[in-house]
Amino acid sequence: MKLRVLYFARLRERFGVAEESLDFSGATAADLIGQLQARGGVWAEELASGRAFRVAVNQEIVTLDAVFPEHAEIAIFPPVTGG
Amino acid sequence: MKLRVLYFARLRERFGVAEESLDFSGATAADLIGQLQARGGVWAEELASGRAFRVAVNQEIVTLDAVFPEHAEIAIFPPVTGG
Amino acid sequence: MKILVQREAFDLGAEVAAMSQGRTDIGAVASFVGLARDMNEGSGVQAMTLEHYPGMTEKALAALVDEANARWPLLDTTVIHRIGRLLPGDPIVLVVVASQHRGEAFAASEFIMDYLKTRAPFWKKEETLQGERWVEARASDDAAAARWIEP
Amino acid sequence: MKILVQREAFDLGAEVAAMSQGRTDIGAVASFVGLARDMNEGSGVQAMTLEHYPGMTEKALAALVDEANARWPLLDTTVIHRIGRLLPGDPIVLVVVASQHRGEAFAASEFIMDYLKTRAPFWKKEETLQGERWVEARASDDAAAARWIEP
Repeated sequence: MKLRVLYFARLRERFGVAEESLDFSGATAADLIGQLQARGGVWAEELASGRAFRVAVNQEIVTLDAVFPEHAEIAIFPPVTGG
Repeated sequence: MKLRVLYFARLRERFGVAEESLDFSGATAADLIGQLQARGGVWAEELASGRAFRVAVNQEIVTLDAVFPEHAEIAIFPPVTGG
Repeated sequence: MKILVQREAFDLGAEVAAMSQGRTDIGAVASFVGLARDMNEGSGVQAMTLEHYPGMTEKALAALVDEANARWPLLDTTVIHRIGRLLPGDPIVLVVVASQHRGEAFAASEFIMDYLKTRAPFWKKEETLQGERWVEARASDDAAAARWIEP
Repeated sequence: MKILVQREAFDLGAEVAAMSQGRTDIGAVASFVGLARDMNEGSGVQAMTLEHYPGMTEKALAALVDEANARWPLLDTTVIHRIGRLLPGDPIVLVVVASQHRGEAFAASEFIMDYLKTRAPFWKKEETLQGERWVEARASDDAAAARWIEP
């Protein structure tokens, strides 16, 4: 399926992309993270297991076992630091 | 010794006096309360053991065993209800 | 530290602005405003009158703030308590606490209010349809203050 | 409930006045203002820029307030969070909670701030003499939020 993926803050800067559309054949957030890690470089580095990042599906933070619905808006970002 | 005694709020109204000067031959707050209770009527009623009231000496709340210094300003009042 | 006992209303925004004006070290300002309600103990309140013990009041409020400063690293504190006749909706008391981090500001403002409720010599008399009545001290206020007693 | 994400400054006094205007059932209004400090992690901060996730931010803030309402009997809540570039001393975030009694207002305002710090999609980038840096999430914020998890 097609996914729209947004990146914010430090991850947006490191990846050099704020938003992309990608083909995704997996099912879960963990599958997407694996697909992005396979790009190597900063992708492998920032999304390595043990690194702190968050995944949101349709604007709600989820755990890595979350299954993506069709046409989902996915976002990947660092732990939040507002307030 | 001479004591200046102030009364506030419900006690001021019930005793019908805001301030008085009295001769005191005791030593502690408990002695003063005993002397006032001996007046009978509302004094005996409001200052009976088990009734909630506070005694302040020179503008600090004390316990009944507190010894009065010379020329002390004493105040007797109900539990506070501000804020 | 700023402590006032006054008949006039206070201005929350102005007090917080005065506290933080020109400073860049404050990260958190917690405020509390207590207001007169139209209802208490199940019956309507048309007005209330606040009596206090002049002289002791200011000392007691300063002692509360001193104790808060001893417990937490605070940058500034303001306490304003009104006296006299107030109507439902009127503000009664203001507490503002500034600190570097939010935990201290929250804790100290709640601490000051809890101690004020049990230690500062103010008394409320309410006007109701059934006549006037002195507000009785609440066990819940004693319990709230007791939470802060250190073991 | 009022939730705003905006570049402009907010007016604490006006927000509290708007909330209590014409009401006589509010007994307590607790407020919190978070400000940009000139110092963080031991080095000087000259400015900061707040980025957020438009769309999710408003939802996340509304969810925090909904959860506060489920936990405490609140009368009204306002949350305003600024975005964009801010200087030391500038206010960043405002939380105002009104309730009948003070305990709920204090608890809910602190709860909302603690959850906001860990759940609302804002990120701070600081400008220091050593260059720009993204603020790292704090373990102390996770710990503060964890206090509210019910057993």
